[in-house]
Amino acid sequence: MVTEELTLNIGPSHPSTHGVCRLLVRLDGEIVTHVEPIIGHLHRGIEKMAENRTYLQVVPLTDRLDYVGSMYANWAYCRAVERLAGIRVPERAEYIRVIVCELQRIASHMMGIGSSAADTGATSAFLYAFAQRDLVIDLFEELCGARLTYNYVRPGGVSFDLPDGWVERCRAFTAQHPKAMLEIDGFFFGNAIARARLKGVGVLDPDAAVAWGVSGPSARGSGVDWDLRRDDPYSVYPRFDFDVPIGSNGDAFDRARVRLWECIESCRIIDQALDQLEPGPIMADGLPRLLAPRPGDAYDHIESARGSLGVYLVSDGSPRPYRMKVRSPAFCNLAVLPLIAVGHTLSDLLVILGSLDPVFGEVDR
Amino acid sequence: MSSLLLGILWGVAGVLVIAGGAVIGVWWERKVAGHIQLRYGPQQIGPAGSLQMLADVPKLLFKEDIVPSGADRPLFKWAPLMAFAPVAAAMAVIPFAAGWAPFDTSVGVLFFLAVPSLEVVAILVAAWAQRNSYAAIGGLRAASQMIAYEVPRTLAVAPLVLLAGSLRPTEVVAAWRWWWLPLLAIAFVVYLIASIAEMNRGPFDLPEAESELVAGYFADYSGMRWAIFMMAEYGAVITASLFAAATFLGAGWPFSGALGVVALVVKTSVLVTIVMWTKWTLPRVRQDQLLRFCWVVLVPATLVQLAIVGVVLPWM
Amino acid sequence: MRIEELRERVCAMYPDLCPLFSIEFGDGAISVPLERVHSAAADLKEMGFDRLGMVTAVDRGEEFEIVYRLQSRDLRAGMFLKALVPRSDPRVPSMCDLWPAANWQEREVYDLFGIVFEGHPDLRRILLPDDWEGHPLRKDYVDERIIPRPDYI
Amino acid sequence: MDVKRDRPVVPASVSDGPTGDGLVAGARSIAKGFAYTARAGVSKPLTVRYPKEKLTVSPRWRGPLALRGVLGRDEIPLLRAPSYAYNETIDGLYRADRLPPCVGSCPANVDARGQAYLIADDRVVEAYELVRDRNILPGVLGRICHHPCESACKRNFFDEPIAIRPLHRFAFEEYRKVRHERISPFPRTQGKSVCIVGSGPSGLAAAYDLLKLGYRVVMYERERKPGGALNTGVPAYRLPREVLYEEIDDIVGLGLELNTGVEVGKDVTLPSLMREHDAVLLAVGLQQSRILPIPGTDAEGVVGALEFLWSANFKHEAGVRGKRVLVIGGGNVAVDVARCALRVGASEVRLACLESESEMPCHPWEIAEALDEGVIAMCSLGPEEVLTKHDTVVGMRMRSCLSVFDEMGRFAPKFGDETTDVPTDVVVFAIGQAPKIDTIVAGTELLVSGRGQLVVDGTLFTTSVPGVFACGEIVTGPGSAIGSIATGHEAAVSIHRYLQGLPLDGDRVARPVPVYQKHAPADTRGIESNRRRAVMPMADPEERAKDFRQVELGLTRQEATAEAMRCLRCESEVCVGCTFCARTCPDYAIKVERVDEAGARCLTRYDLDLTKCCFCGLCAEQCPTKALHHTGQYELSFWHRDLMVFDKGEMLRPPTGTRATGRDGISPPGCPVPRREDG
Repeated sequence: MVTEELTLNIGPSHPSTHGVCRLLVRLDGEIVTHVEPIIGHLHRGIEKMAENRTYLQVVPLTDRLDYVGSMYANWAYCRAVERLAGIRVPERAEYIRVIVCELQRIASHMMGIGSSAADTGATSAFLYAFAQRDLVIDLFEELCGARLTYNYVRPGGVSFDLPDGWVERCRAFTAQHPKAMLEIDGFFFGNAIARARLKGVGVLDPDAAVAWGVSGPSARGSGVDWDLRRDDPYSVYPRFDFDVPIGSNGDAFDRARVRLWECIESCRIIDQALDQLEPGPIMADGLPRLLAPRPGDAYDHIESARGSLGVYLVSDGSPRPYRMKVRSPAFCNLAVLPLIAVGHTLSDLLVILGSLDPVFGEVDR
Repeated sequence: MSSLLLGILWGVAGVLVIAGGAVIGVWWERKVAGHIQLRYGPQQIGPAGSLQMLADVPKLLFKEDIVPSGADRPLFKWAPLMAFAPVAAAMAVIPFAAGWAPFDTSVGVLFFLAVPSLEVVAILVAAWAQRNSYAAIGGLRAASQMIAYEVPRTLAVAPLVLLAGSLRPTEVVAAWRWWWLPLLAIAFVVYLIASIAEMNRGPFDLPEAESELVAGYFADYSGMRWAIFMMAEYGAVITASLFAAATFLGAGWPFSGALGVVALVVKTSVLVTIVMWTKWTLPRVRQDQLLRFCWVVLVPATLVQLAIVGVVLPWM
Repeated sequence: MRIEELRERVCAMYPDLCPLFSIEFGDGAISVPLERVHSAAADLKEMGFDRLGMVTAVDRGEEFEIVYRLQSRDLRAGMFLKALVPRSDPRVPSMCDLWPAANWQEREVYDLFGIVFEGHPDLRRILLPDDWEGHPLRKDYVDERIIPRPDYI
Repeated sequence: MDVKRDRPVVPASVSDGPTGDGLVAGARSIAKGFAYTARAGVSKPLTVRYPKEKLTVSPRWRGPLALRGVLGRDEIPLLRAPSYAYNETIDGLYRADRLPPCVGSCPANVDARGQAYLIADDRVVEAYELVRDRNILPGVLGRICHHPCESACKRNFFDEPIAIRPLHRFAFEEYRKVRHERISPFPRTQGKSVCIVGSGPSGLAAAYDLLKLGYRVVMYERERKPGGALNTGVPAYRLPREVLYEEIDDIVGLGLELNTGVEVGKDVTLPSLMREHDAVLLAVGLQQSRILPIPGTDAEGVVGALEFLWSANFKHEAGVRGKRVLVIGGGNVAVDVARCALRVGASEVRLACLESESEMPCHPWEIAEALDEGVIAMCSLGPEEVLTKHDTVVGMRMRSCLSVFDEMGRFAPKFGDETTDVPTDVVVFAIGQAPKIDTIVAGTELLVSGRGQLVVDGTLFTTSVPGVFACGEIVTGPGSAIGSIATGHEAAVSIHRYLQGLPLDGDRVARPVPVYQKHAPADTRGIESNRRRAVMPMADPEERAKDFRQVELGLTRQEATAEAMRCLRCESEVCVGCTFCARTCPDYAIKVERVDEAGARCLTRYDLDLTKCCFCGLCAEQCPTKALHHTGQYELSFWHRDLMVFDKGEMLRPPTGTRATGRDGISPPGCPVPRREDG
């Protein structure tokens, strides 16, 4: 029997490409024989734009990198600026940053788990995850007035102090969240169909994960025990006691479930941070509005919900960055897709893409 | 002449029942899905959003009827009706009460099993006519899935026929006794699962899997033609549930007369709700898992059921 | 690993390049001549830098500076590897044979800077459309669609 | 609920799910799924029912932009209140987040914003009188104040602070020309009289407030000229005495009965004053220099700072001509002594202090000026012994000091082993002052502590005897002139309440002390020179170190007006056209068309383009006056249908003109751009 390969363009506008990604797929029946992600549909040239803006003006741009986890890009950028300009961030601001970023991790992972569920057709599990995400977003709205692009972490600190009663509401959230996660765990990850769909799908070898620069939960699902919060500690993370969940099979199931357990661990970190939080300033003293760091280059990275998010800044001494480069984890993670998706069916391809949890604002920049 | 007129009348009535059922079904499904997902579902138009579909139907009617430029125009236009016709036809043989069906024929059960299967032709036609890769994949998935699930579905109905000793649906209803319920439990469950697969609903909605194929075999349909596909799907849900309620669950039992009709409607509604509940609970299976489930689980289960009935039969 | 320790190990490996190892803002960086960049990267990978975190370039006028960020889990350290590339003939050996991670990152640098990576398996534009003219992150890139900054800013 | 106890434990590997695989387990998991969705189906939904349950929006929600106020055309509120209600006004503003940082950080809450506004509006005399209400000696403080207001100025964020102190001085110079017309005695409406001992800044402040309230005020001063420490202590190169005497003359003109050359305790006694007057205020200050109890301090050539300054100021001769002088201490008084020593002819002046260079308690600009003039600073050295020969100073043994403060920030110096001998002829101790009140309180029941200090309530300024109050440095210890003035105001309020029979505290609002952060110098590169702070002209260091002429030469009228116009009028909700919003907008959504001429800060138009706005909120945060703010509209309309219509007056302007321009499209007063007739 002679068969002909079917070429299929998935995207750039498709329900399951998590943004505007185009997958050029060749199918033999339902089996994927070739896949090539074609990116750049959301390329806005943020790195070029940053060269034309002052250091403060770049912060809102970083919001728009990873729009599911704005706080991370804010923070990574601010850390690079602080390193470059030698700014010492007050302790309270560091704690607030940790708290909001762990909340952001929960919000972002809810998106990741939810999209894993939605890709397999479990729409309800998707919405159960999103209900939790909404609670986080409500906390953020109270904090900084925005629900998506926060512009909250600034060079030198954070833009607002915690409003009255926020700490209690945050504690109420972390109190109920692990339970909700365990329910989703039982409901979705325990479901026979979901397990059949996710297990053994898109297996990523740990060595390949390291070589391809995959980081974050996507790599930890493969058993790569690498978390910047623990292994290259920054900010006040050394003061917290938390575990890093690891998978062993490296399939879509492990990647998604690592995210789920990370949310529970994030709650632990948030509780400890709230316990240790003390009153104080939230912005570094004597910070000029027009930063002009001395010439040089600095790189700083943090563990975002997608992996190690780095910002490389070059200053020429003027008030504007000479060059800004964002090392986006989603970009590096996505590159591994052809490696792990070929040989699976079309249905699995989208599950695998979803399990890498790319956000195309960050991939394309 | 009068029988022809009566036939046309029954036909119109059947279409209206299916259309009305689809309208209510869509609203009900949205409410069920909403509450399962911690939402409210429609609630703006009418009490609890019950008139939502009255607003949606005119919208669909007035939408532009788009035919893709590369499509096979006649087939593209006729495919929705081809999908709808078998569902409407299947309505004809359903025994609404003991001894009464719109079209009471001696091979009614066979008719009910065979005619809705023709829908696969319509789906293939629609998929082919669109000249769309997604639709083609969806159509092919539908073909393999529907043909495969014919087998367990037919085998699940076979014990009924054995027990009743007749292929005439009204006689099946008349012969029904309450102890058939525990006896035919396996057949009932298999019938329900196979029917869900037959009507391409979650967790077996691979042909129209929205996260993979956007909308599958009706990806390029819009407006009323798309609505007819939806109507055919809801019609299939309703007819399959009606048939199950009438034959497996004893139609109007334990009542008779008007109360019996009410009981039938209630049973059907419960079955429809279970179908919806299933969709909003379970993830979608993959094509190979779907077929393996059919041959490895469902078909042996029906064979076991047949054996049980075979053991019981001499005692009757 | 502390940065001074790292510096000693790198210096032990490359005594001649030791003066080129600089520590700035708490990060180590070694600048090597372009022709040695690939062998240096291979040696550093041997030393334990198992991850290629980032490949990027900076427009330094007459030259491009190509910057590799290496990351090591075992050493718990990160460092820069830098080299200057002449603007007139921007050719750099590709790192794809050492780290597949370089694949897309080098495509991005090629796309935005026009630096050619020799030995790259699939050097095409990645972010911009294939028919795009110019390389936007070069400082001399002009595009009439870029709105000039208002004068009071 | 204890969360930590029932928190689940991370599995070693997440690969094993909650249930195993297999047909039975699979069926059970699916049944569990059905149970879960059924439970969710009957539970209360989480979403909000629109529109029955309206959503609330975070107060920090960033909506579209609106610009309030018209470039300098709106009157900004001047802080005017009777002295007894002033604190309340300030407190109210502070609570409403509407207190300008300069006012908040001034101990006496001088309305520096209003001063700048009035000077820019060419109402200099009014500005002087506004300032004098709180800072009773603007001309004096305009020369010597340590200006905490400037350290808090919001302009620090952007470039350099407003020159508030030089503006005080400028206002005085203008006022001086018309002062005879402006002074008339306050009407005496109260039948009671108050006696004030000491004519220093705190006493004068209390006198001014009490005169204004209608009391008779009698003041006694030991020296022949009034002014207290301003007269005896402050060197003349910083404060020409005629300025001080003129300003005190003005207060005398307002009704003060000033008796100079009368020493209380010797010429008159305190008990008799207490009998004569309804209340007595002790504002005697600190009269004694502290000298360390180390060997050799009784030798000839060891003097205290106050004595040294007194003779230097009045005799221009302190017996150090041609000699080497070593000043011990790192405060402002020590710097004054050192600079005076230069002026009275010392051949070499050294300054030795315990603190390191960055910790020196004196103001950085003071030590910088001293170093310019040739003073040699020796830091981190503690005095150990005065070296003497035949009872005459020949040098000083200094021990190195490792740290001055302990971890808690308390004064606890740690010394090293190293010692150095500094050869010198005169040692001046400028390590602080102490009160000397034994002769004054003789014959009264006033309590004096073991260390010779008067027992005073620090907030109400009452002493142990009803009707006797105290204020100034005798209460606070060595401090600034403006701090003393603040205590004078407070003491006057206490006296007023005492004389009116009101409870002394009661509903009285304590003086709020807002803490504003101090700023590092901003990057001023690329900032146009006409936006920079006016530079105070200074006398040449070589020349000025020779005599007691003034070092700071004062601003010209043009410079002062331009400087006043730099004021951002913080928290006034009036746009001043600083363009900081446009400068900070990352999307260039705020367009400013500006008339760019020398000295101009006149803007013609602000366009707020919401189609470009990304709602980052930076502009409104940057706005120093809070004139630019976010309105609660636009996206809110998605659920509040009644707000769907934009209020155009609040939001975007038509393309032909904006509210920021004003009705007639002209620029603010004082702007040297020709006005158009109509816009």
